Amino acid sequence: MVPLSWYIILSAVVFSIGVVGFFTRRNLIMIFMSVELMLNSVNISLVAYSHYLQSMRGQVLVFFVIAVAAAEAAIGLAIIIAYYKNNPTIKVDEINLLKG
Amino acid sequence: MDMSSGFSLLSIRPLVPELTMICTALILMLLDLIVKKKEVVAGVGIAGTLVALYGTLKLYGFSEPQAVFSDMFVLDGYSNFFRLIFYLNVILTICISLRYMVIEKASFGEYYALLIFATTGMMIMASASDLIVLYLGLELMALSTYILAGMMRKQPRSNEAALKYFFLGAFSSAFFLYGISLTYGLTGTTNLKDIAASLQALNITGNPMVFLGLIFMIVAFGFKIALAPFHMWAPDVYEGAPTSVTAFMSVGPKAAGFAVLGRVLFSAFGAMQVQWDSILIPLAIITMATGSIIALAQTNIKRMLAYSSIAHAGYMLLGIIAGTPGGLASTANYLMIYAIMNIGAFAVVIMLRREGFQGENLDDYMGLAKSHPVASALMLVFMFALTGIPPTAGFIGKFYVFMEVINAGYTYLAVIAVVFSVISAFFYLRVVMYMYMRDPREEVALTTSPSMNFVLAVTAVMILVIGVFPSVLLDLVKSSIPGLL
Amino acid sequence: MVKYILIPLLPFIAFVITILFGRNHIKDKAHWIAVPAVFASFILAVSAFMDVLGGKVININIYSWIVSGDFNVSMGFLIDQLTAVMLMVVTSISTLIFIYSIGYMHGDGGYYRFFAYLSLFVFSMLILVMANNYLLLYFGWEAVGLCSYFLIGFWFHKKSAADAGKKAFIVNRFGDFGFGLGVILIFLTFGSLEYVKVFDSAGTVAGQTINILGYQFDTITVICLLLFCGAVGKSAQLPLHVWLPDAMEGPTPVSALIHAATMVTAGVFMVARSNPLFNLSASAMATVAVVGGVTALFAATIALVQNDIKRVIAYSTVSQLGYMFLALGVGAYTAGIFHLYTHAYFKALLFLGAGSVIHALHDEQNMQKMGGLKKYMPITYWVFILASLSISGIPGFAGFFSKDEILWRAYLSGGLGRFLWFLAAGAALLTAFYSFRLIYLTFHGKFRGTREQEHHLHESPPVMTVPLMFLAVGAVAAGWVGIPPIFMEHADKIGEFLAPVLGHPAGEGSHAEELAVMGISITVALAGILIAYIMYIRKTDLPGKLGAMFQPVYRLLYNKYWVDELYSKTIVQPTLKASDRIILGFFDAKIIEGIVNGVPALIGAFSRRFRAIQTGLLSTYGLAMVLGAVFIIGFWIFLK
Amino acid sequence: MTAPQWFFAYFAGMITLLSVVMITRRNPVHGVLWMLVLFVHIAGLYLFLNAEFLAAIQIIVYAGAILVLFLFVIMLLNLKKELTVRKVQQHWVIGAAVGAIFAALVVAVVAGITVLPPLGKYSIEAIRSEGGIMTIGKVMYTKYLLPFEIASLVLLVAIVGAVVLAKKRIG
Amino acid sequence: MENIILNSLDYPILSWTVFLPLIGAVVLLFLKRADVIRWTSLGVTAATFVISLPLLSNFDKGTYKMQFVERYEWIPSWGINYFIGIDGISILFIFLTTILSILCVLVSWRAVETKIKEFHIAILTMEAGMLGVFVALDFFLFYLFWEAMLIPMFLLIGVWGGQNRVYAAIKFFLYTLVGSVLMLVGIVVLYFYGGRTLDILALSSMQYPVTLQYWLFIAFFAAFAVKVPMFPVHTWLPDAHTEAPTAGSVILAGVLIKMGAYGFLRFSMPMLPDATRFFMWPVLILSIVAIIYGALVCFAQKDFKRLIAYSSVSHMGFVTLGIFALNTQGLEGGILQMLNHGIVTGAMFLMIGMIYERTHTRVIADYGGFARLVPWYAGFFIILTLASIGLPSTNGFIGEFLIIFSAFKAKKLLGVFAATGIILGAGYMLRLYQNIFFEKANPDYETPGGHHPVWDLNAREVLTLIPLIVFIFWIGFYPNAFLSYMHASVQHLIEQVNQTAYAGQESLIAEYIREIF
Repeated sequence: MVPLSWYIILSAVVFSIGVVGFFTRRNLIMIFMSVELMLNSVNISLVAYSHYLQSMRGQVLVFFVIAVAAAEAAIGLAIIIAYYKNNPTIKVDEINLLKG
Repeated sequence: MDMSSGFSLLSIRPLVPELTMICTALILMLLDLIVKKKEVVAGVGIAGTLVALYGTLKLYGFSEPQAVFSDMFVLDGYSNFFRLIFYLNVILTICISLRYMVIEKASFGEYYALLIFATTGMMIMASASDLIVLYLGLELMALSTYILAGMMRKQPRSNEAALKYFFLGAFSSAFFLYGISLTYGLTGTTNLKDIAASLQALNITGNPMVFLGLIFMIVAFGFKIALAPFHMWAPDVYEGAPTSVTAFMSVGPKAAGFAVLGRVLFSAFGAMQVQWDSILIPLAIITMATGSIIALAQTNIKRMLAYSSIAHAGYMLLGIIAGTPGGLASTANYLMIYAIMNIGAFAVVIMLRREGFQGENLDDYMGLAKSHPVASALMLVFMFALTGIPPTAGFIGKFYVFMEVINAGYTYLAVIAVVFSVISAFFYLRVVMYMYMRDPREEVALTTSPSMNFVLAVTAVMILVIGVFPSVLLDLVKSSIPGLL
Repeated sequence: MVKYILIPLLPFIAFVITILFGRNHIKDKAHWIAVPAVFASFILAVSAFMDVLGGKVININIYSWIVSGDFNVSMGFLIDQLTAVMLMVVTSISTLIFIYSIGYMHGDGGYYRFFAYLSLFVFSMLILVMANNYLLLYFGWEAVGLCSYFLIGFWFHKKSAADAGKKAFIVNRFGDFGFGLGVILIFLTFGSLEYVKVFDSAGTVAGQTINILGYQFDTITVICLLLFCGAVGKSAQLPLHVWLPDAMEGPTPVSALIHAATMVTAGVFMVARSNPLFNLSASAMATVAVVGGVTALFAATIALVQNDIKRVIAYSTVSQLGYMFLALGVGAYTAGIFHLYTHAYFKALLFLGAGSVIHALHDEQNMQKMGGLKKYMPITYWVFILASLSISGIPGFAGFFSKDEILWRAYLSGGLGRFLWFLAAGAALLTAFYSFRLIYLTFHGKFRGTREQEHHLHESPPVMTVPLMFLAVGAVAAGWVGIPPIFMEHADKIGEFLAPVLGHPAGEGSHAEELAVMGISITVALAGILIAYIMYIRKTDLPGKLGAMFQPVYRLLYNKYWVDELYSKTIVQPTLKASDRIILGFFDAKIIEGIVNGVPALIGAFSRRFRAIQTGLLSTYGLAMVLGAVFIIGFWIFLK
Repeated sequence: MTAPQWFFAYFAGMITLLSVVMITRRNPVHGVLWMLVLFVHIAGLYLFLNAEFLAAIQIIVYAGAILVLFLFVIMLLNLKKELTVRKVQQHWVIGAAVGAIFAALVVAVVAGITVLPPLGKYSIEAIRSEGGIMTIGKVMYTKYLLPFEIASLVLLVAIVGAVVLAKKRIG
Repeated sequence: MENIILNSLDYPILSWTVFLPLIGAVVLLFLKRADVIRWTSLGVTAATFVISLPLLSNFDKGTYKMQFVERYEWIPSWGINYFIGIDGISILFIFLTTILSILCVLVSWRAVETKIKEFHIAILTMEAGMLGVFVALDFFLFYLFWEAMLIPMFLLIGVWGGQNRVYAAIKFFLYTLVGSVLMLVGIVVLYFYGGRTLDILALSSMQYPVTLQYWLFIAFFAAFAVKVPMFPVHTWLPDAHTEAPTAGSVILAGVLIKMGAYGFLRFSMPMLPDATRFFMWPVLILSIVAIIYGALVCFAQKDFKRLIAYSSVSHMGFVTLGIFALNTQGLEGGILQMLNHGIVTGAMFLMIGMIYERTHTRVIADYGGFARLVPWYAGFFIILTLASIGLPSTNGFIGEFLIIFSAFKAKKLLGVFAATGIILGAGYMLRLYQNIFFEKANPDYETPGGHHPVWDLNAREVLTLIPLIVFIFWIGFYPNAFLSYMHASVQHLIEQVNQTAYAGQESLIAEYIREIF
C-alpha cells in the first residue's frame, strides 16, 4: 500500500509550489493559476483522506471546492477584465495605486 | 446513511431568515429589471431584511439550540445575535448607499442583491456547525463582497481594490481549505462538535498536525477579520471600494469572521485553548499595534478608518482570547457596538462625497464644525465612540472586553490594549481637531438624504443610549451567548 | 470683653472703611476716620492698662479658629503686664504718628491708602501683642509684615520702593520659615499653642530630645532657635538685617512707626513672651545674646559712614534692637522690654525729625547736601538733640536708663556676657558718634543744598511739630519709670510691673561695679559726641582724610560689608538662574517634555516607517500572510 | 516498492514536475496547457484513490470549463507585451525562499501522518457494491443537502458578479 | 445599608444637581440668540447652585456615612448601580464646582464671541461631569464621568483657546487618557477581586492581597497623579492652563485637577491601605519635589498665565503632601487646600482673563504700573496673591499651615522642605505682582493717550470676583465652618488607612527613604 503520508506530502509540496507561484509571478493570470494549483493540492489530500478514512466527506468537499473554484474563476477573471479595461496592464507589481 | 435522517419541512424552519434573505435578493434582481427607481429596490431590500429580522426574533424564542441538516446548521442564540449585527449592517448600509451610489454612477439593482447575498453568506457562517457549510458560507459572502468592492467599474481604485481583495481572499481560502483537510484527515470529520469529540477520543489535542490545521484556519479567519499580519489587504480595499461597501465590509465580514472564529475555536478546538491562545495573543498585540500606529500617518479618512478597524479587531480578539463564554459575549457585544459606530462614521464620510469632490481627505474636514455643526457633532460622537471614551457605547464595548480578558487572567493584555487605545485616540482626535479647531479651507457642501439622516440619527442615538444604558444590549448578548454547543 | 476686642478692631474698621471708600469718597479726609479710631484704641488701651495695673490678667478665647483632629487653636487675647506695656507703646506712638502723617502726607496721591494701610498695621500689631497663642501671634506677625510690605512700597512706581517692599517681605519669610516650624514644634511638643498652657508645662518637657537627621537635639532648644529665627527676620538682626535699611524707601512716618518703634520690636516681644521656654535653654539664650551683641556693634559701624539720613537711623535701629536681644539673651527680659519701650519714643522721634527735615528739603535725604538747618527749623533741631542724647545714653534721658540696664546685666552675666558687654559698650561709643555726626551734618555748618531748596526752607507745620514735642517728652521722660535701685529704691517701676511675666533677672553685683560700668558707658557716650564734634564742627576735613587713610575699611563700611551683594550672588541670582536654565530650560523643557513629546514623535516616526511596508503590492501582502504563518508554525510547533 | 507505490511515484513525480513547469511558463497560454496535463494526472490519482466521479469532474469541470475560461480571458486581454518583459517579480527570490521554508515546515509537520480515527463505513467494498457515483450522490442529496444548495447560491452570485463587473452598460 | 444614609429629602437632590446642567445643555441645543443662550446658561448654573444648597443645611456633620444616597439598579448584569451620595470629603467640592461654574459663565460673557452655543454647552456638560465625579459612589459611574469630562474640556481648550491651543488640547487629552486607561484596568481587576462589584463602599471595606494592592495603587496613581498633576507628569498643565480660555482655565485649575487628589482620597486610600502606607514616602517626596520644583519654575516664567499654571503644580504638591502625610491635619488641610486652590487660582485665572481682554497680552514684561491704571483690579489681585502665598487671614494660610504641620508631624524634614515652598511662593508671586502692578506703567496702556487704554473692573467683573474674595477671608478667619464638614469623614478615612492585618514589613525602598530622613 501507498502510505497516506505520501499523498499528504505530495499535497504539501504542490501547495507550496502554488504559494511560490503566487509570490513570484508577475502576470495576474499566472498568479490565479497558482491559486488554482493550491486548491488542487488540497483536493488531492482530501481525496486521499477520504479514501484512507473510508469516509465520503472528503470527496463531497472536493466537489464543493471545484464548484467554488469555478465560481471564483468566473468572478476573478471578470475582475481582471474590469481592471484591464481601465489599466491596460496585469503586471502585478505595477498595481499599487492604493498603498501606504 | 438512510433517508430518514434527511429532512422534513420542519427542519427548514430555522433557515427561514436565510431563505427570506435569498428570496429577497432574487426579488431584487427581478425588480431591478422592472422598476427604474432604485429607492424602491432598496426599500424592498430593507423590507425583506426586516422580514428576516422578524423571523430571527421569532426564532429567538427557542430555548434550546437547534441543529438541522445533519448537524450542519445550528440555530442558537449565538448565531441569532450575530444575525442581528448583520441585519443592522445591511439595513444601514443600504440606507447610506442610496444617494452615494448614484453619485458614484454605480447604482445597480444588483448592488442591493449582492449586499443581501453577502449578508446571507454571513448568516450561514454564523450558523455553520460544519466546516463544509462554513466554507461555502464564507465563499458566498466573500464572492459577493469581491464584486461589491469592484462595483465602481470605471474607477481604477475600485478595480484595484476588488482585484487585491479577490486574489488575497482566494489565497486565504486555499489556506482555509488546507486547514480543513488536515483537520478532516486527523479527526475524520468536519463537524465541529464531532471534531471536539474526536480530539478528546483520540487524545490528539497536542498533535502538531492538528495544530497546523488550526493555524491555517486561523490564518484564513485572521484574513477575514483583518488581523495583522493578515490584514494588509484591508487598507487598500477599504480605500478603493465604494465607501458604502467599505462600511459594509468593515463590519459584516469582520463580524462573520469573528462568529466563525469563535465557534470553531470554542466548539471544535475548545480543548486546545492553550494552543490557540498562544497564537492569538501575539496576533492581537501585533494587530492593535499595527492598526493604532500606522493609522497615525494616514491622511485619507477611509484608509484611517481601515487601520482603525484593524485595531478594533485586535481589541475584539481579546474576548476570544479570554476563552470564556463571557469573553465570546464581550466580543459579540463589541462587534455590535462597533457596527453602529463605524457605520455612523462612514455615513459622515459619505456625506462629504459629492459630484466632483471625493471628500476623503482629512483636509476636507477642516473647519467643518463652522459650516455643518450638526454633522461635525455627530462625527465627534462617532470618533469619541471609536476611541472608547464614555459615555459612548465604544466604552462599553471596550470595558466588557477588558473585563473578560482580565477575568481570564490576562491583565497584561488589557494594559497593552489600553495603551494602544490611547495611541489610537490621537488619530480619532485629529479628525475632531480638524473639524473644530481648524479654519475651513474651502466650503464643503454635504450630500444629505432622508435615509442618510435616519442612519445618522439612529447610530448616534444608539451610541449614546448604549453608552449610558448598556443593560439592554448586555442582557441580550449575555442571554444569547451562554456558551456554545 | 468687648472693650478688649475693640482695641484692635477699631483700627481694622477704619482700614476697611478707608480702603473701600477712600478712593472715590473719602480721599484726603481719610485721617478723619483713621486718627479717631486709633486714638480711641489708645484710650481703650489705657483703660486696659489700668485693669492690668489693678492686678487683672485678661485671657479670653473669642472663638475656635482652627480645629482639626487634636489640633485646636482659638482666636483669643491675653492681656497681661507685658501686653499692657506693648499696648501702651503701640497705641500711643501710633496716635502721634497718625497725627504727624496728616501733615507729612498732605497732598500725596495715595493719602487715603496711606491711612488705610497704617490702620491695618495698627490692627495687626495689636493682634500680635494681644494674641494668647502662638498661631495668632504668627497671624499678627505676618500681617504686620504685609503692612510693612505695602508701606515700604507705598510709592510703588519707584522701582527701588517696590524692590524694597518685596525684599522686606521675602527676607522676613526666611525668618518666618523658622518661626512657623517653631510654632508647629511647640504644638507637637506641648499639645497646645496657648501661652498659658505651653508655659505651664514648659518644665515638664525639659530634657526631651528630637531626632533630626539622626542627631538628637534638645527639643526646647530647637523650639527656641526656630522661634528666634522669626525674631531675627522681623527684628532685622544678623544675618537677616538687610531688609530694614532698604525699608527706608517708605514714607518717613512708616519708618518711624513700623521700622523703628513697633513692628521691628516684635521679635523682642516674642522672645520675651517666650521667656519660660528660653529660660530652659542656655544655648538658645547664648545664641540670642551673641546675635544681639554682634548686631549691635555691626550695625553701628555701618551707621558711621552712611550719608542718607534715614539709613543712619535705620542702622541705628538695627543696632538698638541688637541691644534688646543682648538683654534678652542674658536673661534680662525686663531690660530688653524697657529698652524697647524707651527706644520706641526716641527712635520714633528721630525718624519723625528726619522726616521733618526731609519734608522741608523736598525729599532730600543725603546729609552731605544739608547743613545749617538749625536756624530754619529750631523745633526739629531741638527735639533731635533730645532724641540723640537719649539714644547716646546721657544720664537723665530715657535711653540712658534702659541701655545702662542692659549693659549692666550683660556685664553681670559674666563670661560670654562680659565679652558682649565689651562689644555693646563699643557700640555705645559709635552710637553717640553717629547720632551726633547726623546732627552736625544736618543742622550745623553751612547749607550745602541748592538755592532752590534753601529758599523754601521752613519749619514744619504744627500738625507735625506737636507730635514731635510729645515724643520728645517721651524720649526724655520715658526712662524714669525704670530708675535703677542704685539711685532710688523701688523706682524700677517697670521692672516690678513686668516681673510677673518676665521674672527678675538673675545675678547681683556690687554697687561699685555697677557704678563703674555706668561710668564707662557714660564716658564712651560723651567720647562719641566729642569725636563727632571734633570731626564735623572743628576739623571738617578730618572725615575725608580718615576715609582716604582707611580706604578699605571705609569702603567695607560704606558698602555695608557687601552683605547684600553676597546674598545676591549666592542666593538670589543662583536661584533665578537655576530655575531658568536648569529647572525650566533643561529639566522641564528638555527632559520631561522631551519624553512627553518624544514618545508621540517616536510613534509617529514608526508610523511613517511601517507605512512603507504597506507597499500596495499583492505579493507583499501574500508574503506577509505566509510569513506570519511561517513564524507561528516555526515558533509554536518547532520551538515549543 | 510495490507496484501501487511505483504507480504513485509516477503520478506524484509528474504532478510535482508539471506544477513547477506550469508556474514557470512565460506565456500564460502555455501555462494553461501544462495545467491541463497536470489536471489529467491529478484525475488519474483520484482514480487510484477510488474516486472516479471526482476524476471525471476534475476533467470536465476543471479542465473543461475553468481552464477554458482562463484561455478565453487570456485571449481577451491582449498580452503580447507581457511576453517581452520579465516574468518574475523584482524580489521573487524572497518569495521563493519563503515558499521553500513554508514547504519545509509543512512537510516536516505532516510527514508522519497516519490514519488515526476509526474507519468509516465507505470501505472500497461498500462503495463498489453500490457504485461510486451512487454513493456520492446519496450523501450529497441527503446529508450534504444544505452545502449543496449553498454551492448553488455561490454559483448564482458568481454569475451575477461576472455580469455586473463585465457587462457593458448604457447610461 | 451599613455605610449610607438614604436621601431623606423628598426629591433626588443629588441627581438634580448633577443632571440639571446636562438638561440645560440639551435645552441650549435648541436656542439661537446669543444673549438668550448666555442668560439661559447663567440661569442653569445659578439654578444648579441653588438646588445644591439644601445639601449644606441638611448635611449631618456627625457621621462619616454617605448621605443623600440614591441607589438604583443600572447595569444589573455587571452588578453596577447608579449609586450616588456625598460625605464630608466630597460635599465641599460640589459647591466649589457649582460656584465656579456660575463664574465661568459670567466671565465668558464678552470674552467668548464665537460658537457661543457650543461653548456654553461645553461648560454645562463639564459641570455635570465634574459634579458627577464627586457624587459617584460606583466606580463605573465615577469612571464614566471622569472620562466624559475630557471631551468638553478638550473642546474648550482646542476651540476657544489661545495661539497654541490645538497642541495643548491634544496634549491634555492624551496625557490624562494615558493615566485614566491604566486606572480602568485597575478598576476591572478590582471588580473581580472585590466580588464583582464596583460599589465604592463595598470595595473600600474589603481587604486585598498586598501585592495586588501595590499594582492597583500604581494603576490608580497613574490616573490621579496625572490629573493632580504631580511631578513629573505635570507638563500638560502649563500648556492646558495657558492655552485654555478663561473659563476653561478656571475649571481646570478650580475643579478638574482636584479630582486627582479626590481620587486618592476616595479610592487609593480606603481601598488600598497597605499600598498607601507603602507608597506614602515616595509620594511624599514627589510632593516635596513638586512644591519646590513648581515654585522654582515660576521664577523663570515670562507668561502671566503660565506662571500661575506652574504655581498650581507647587500648590497641588502641598495638597498631595498633606493627603499622604496620613494624619488628620494633613488630610483636612489637604482637602481645604484643594478648596483654597480652587478658589484662589480660579479667581486668578478669572482675573487674568479680564486683563487679557484689555491688553491682549500675557507677557509679563508688557505690563507694569497697573496698580495705578487699574487700582481696583490691583486691589483684588493682591488679595489673591496673598492668599496664594498663604498669608494669615486668608484661606491659603489655613491650608498650608495644616499641611506643613502634618508633614512636620509625619517627618520633621518633610515639614522643613515644605516650608521652603512658602518662601519661594512669596518670592515668585511678589515678583510677579511687582512686575505687573508696580514700577513704571507701560505707556501703551495709559488711560488717555495710550494705544490700548485699559479700564478698571466693571460691575459684572467685580460681581464675579466678590464671592471668591468672600470665601478667601471666610476660610481664613473661620475655617471651622468648612473643616467641620470633614472631621467625621476624615477620621473614618484614617481608620481605614490604618486598618488591615498587614502591618509593618515595609519594602527596602521605604526603609531606605526612612533612613535618609
